[in-house]
Amino acid sequence: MNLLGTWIAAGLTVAILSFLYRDNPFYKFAEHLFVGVSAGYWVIYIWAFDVKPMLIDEFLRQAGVEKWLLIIPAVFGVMMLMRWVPRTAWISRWPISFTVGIAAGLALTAQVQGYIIPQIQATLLPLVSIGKTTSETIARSFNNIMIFVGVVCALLFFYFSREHKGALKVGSKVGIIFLMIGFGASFGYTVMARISLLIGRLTFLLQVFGLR
Amino acid sequence: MKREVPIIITFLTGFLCVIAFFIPHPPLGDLQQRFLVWYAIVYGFTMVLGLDSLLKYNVKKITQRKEGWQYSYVLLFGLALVLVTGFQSWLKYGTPFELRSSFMYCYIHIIVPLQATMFALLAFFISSAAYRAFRARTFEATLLLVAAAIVMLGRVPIGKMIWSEIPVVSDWLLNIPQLAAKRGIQIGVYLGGVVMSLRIILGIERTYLT
Amino acid sequence: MRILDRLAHIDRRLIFLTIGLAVAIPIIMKLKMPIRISSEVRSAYETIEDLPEGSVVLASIDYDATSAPELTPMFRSFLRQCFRKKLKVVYTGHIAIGLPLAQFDLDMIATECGAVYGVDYINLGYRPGYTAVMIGIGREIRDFFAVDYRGVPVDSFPMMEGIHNYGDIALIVDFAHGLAAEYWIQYVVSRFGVRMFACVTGVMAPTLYPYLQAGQITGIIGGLQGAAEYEVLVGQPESAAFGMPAQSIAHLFILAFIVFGNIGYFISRRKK
Amino acid sequence: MLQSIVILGLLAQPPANVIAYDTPNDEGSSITLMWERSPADSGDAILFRGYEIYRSESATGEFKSVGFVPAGATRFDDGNSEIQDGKEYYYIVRSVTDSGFEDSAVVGPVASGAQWFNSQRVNVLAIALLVSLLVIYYIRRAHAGGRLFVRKIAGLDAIEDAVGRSTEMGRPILYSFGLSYLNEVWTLASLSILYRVAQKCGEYSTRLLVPHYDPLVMSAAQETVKQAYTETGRPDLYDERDNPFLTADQFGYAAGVDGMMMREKPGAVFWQGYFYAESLILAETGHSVGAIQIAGTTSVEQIPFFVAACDYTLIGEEMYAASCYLRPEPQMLGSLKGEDLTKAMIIVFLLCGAVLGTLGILSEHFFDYRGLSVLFERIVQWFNTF
Repeated sequence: MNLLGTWIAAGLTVAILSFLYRDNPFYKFAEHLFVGVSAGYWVIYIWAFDVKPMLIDEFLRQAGVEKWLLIIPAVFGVMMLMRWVPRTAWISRWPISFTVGIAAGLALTAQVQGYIIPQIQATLLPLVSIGKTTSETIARSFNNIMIFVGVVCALLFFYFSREHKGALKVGSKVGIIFLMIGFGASFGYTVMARISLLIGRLTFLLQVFGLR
Repeated sequence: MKREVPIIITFLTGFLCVIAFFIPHPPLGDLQQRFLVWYAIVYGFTMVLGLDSLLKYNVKKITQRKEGWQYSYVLLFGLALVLVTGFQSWLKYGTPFELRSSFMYCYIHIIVPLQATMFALLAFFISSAAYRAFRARTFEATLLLVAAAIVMLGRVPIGKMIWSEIPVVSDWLLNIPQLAAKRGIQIGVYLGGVVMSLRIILGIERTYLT
Repeated sequence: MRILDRLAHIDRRLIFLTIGLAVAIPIIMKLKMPIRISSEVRSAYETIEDLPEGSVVLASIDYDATSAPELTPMFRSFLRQCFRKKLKVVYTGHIAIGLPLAQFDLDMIATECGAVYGVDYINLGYRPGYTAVMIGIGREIRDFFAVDYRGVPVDSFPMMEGIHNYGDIALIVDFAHGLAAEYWIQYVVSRFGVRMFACVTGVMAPTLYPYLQAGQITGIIGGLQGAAEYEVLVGQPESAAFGMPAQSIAHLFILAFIVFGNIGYFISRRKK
Repeated sequence: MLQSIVILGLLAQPPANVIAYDTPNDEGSSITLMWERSPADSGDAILFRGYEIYRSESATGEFKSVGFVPAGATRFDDGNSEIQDGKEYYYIVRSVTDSGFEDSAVVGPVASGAQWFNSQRVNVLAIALLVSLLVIYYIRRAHAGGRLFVRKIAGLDAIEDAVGRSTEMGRPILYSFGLSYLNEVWTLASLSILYRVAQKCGEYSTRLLVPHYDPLVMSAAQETVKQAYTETGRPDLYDERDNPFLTADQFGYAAGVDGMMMREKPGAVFWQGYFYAESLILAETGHSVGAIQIAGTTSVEQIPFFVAACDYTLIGEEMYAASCYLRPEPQMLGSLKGEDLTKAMIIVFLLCGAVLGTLGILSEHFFDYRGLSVLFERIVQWFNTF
């Protein structure tokens, strides 16, 4: 049974890889199978991890007010599915606005507390930093200056309320330099990630064919 | 009813989450927790919504015999296969996630290789894209190229074999200028996020209601 | 000149073939290369080393098969380090389709290290809701996870006694291929003051450096190289460390292609 | 016998200076205890196990264990629903070794309570309020018709050129939102840019293809294109088949758009929205069919591919600014202005911080004066989140 599974997996792997030659029925088959299978997974997941433990089991377990309050999310959930019928689709706006409201409320404070404040704090750096040796002092100060200049100039690049002339122009030009280095680093890392995925797949295939 | 109620719901829930953050006094914490649990339940339902457009689209494709309609059968077959094995495993083991179950069998032998290989294709595309598109056309593009090359060498063992300082330079690039750039971009992006949340809570932003 | 011209117009299928071989041959030949440890990975490793025995670590599985080659070795090394140090692991996640994948590793490494389910580790499974779940379990885990992934009440397991919220969790380790790591930092680390480090794909790693410098996380394990370094630190080099030679060779070829492309570009520009 | 008791006593010396207080910034039902380590506690759990905490409702009454912390700890939060706010409690902290224990003096009485404001989050409130007020102010001003300036963005002129060139070559234009959904900011920005592109296409009578990933975005885009054509007096140009839904699958969508590009050979391609790993497949194909490509996205991870393969790339917020420039809608414009001003304040603040910090270090190093450093440290501390 496991051997069969391994060959199914290997077959599907090859079917997808065949896209490299050109688009073909094998690839199309695998692609559509993937979309169908992953959609099916959602249904099982929502049942096993959402509806059953959080609604049905809780409803059976709880008593009194707690029990009946669970009706509210259940009704919201059903309202969500009303979207499937065009005439009742508007009812789904209620639960959607509930989820959107919660997400927005949580995000508002989280982004300030979790990003903006700590990142401003981390950029509040003295431009000189005295180390044990002169070369350490120079290196540390240089790094502090680079972080400070980089952040400020990148922010200047995204400043739109004024024509970029004079000092603003110079600042935003420096900003672009930092941005490009940043994007380059991301690109390098992304290349690495993509190759790693191929390594993973090829290792699997080579193992199936007994070459590793 | 169709427009006002949703805007009121959004305002109340969003505002509650904001003030419960600042005011620890009861009953705000309890109320927020209850809302979060409900959110988790309702959120689950939103994720099956996509199923509807998927099914509609493919059934239409089959009935109208559009180009490639045969593949829509493959898609529906995949969907049915997972549903059947899922519930069969659930009946047999009490959970679909028993590692021996037919559901997990489908998972490990169908979904994992398909997903993984889809992404492995990118390794090839990135190579050919790098070859064809990454040209030192301008000063900026050149900077990007050089930084990318240093990181690509610095993050693999062979970089150190070529020149022992390459990893040092690549670490510095990542830790100093790269960091500064990302911070500069992200402060702006997250300010945008904060403002979007505010607009939603205040009901200025209503596109999600269409 | 004709050779250079030809280098500037390589067919893409030839590139595909070259990259395929550049990856496959080192794997078949089982090449080995020394791994250099970077400071981000070392500090992540030491975060766990510094925890007292019996501390609870929350592992969040926020990846799926699309990035398994990078993240699976990290997750395995993490489990080995935790179980050997007698730490307790709570397993949950937000990418539903990835959780069963890592569950195979969880059960495998637990058996290898003699860890017992319900005593040394627990698999809570998944709940939809993402950030709402992250914030909600900061108050009480049971409000969301009254039962484990099989539907068994969590209170029936000895290890969950006394674990209620982030106050009882010494460290969060996130295994992420997307925005999850940033969500954990923004919604949980800052709000509840928990320590955390992130194991992420190469694509996501650069984004996390600002958090590291700001002290919001204690380390980054990024991409296959990070995974290999972590494997070496934990003392059990496996798939990541063995993949690095293939990675190296492939990078060299890609760089060569970029150089060829640019040579061709400059020649054609000069002709104009 | 006597000797061993003395030794045990030494080993288990009690913790000193135990204090108990209402846990701050919480919703009540919690009391915090702090103490200094027992002299026997070297942080090593082998000899010295840790501290057991006992609570009682009276100083002399029955104490019951409420928790245990390992060696090295100096703090315990007794957060428990048993604790009633306003009621007085007494505590004992007990040192526990393998062979014995020793109790601290009884501390108390202490009562818990709930707070009305989390004073640790003052900084979050301040910054959230600042941003909110600025944005609301500018949105109102934009609504009232106040003129708000947005600078010119490189690449926007290229829209006209690109459409013009495509027309000359007799090729269509392709516009993609990537994997965007309707409730996202970039989708709104992209709709504004699409409006402008569609207007230009209307003027030049060029075909505009917009393949879709999300059905909701599709209906919004169809409306936008229709409206733009109507406004340029060419409603006849609109064809719903040029605005098709492809599939809601990432690679399926990429393959679909790829196929469309290979068949139709567009003269210009616009990538405006949110993109994931498929970005490079799309941009490379666009490049290979020889189209002018103009990209705009906030997905930082994907920008490098667009920068490399496209002729113009609107980076991050530049895309929002571009949409405001092309179609100044009050909400977007007001938000952009508010964010801009916040950024300006952050820049000024960072500058002042850097100057103060630098002067602090220098004055400390050369004149042994610590005043400035202390002030700088205080400012940095204000940003602590926990």
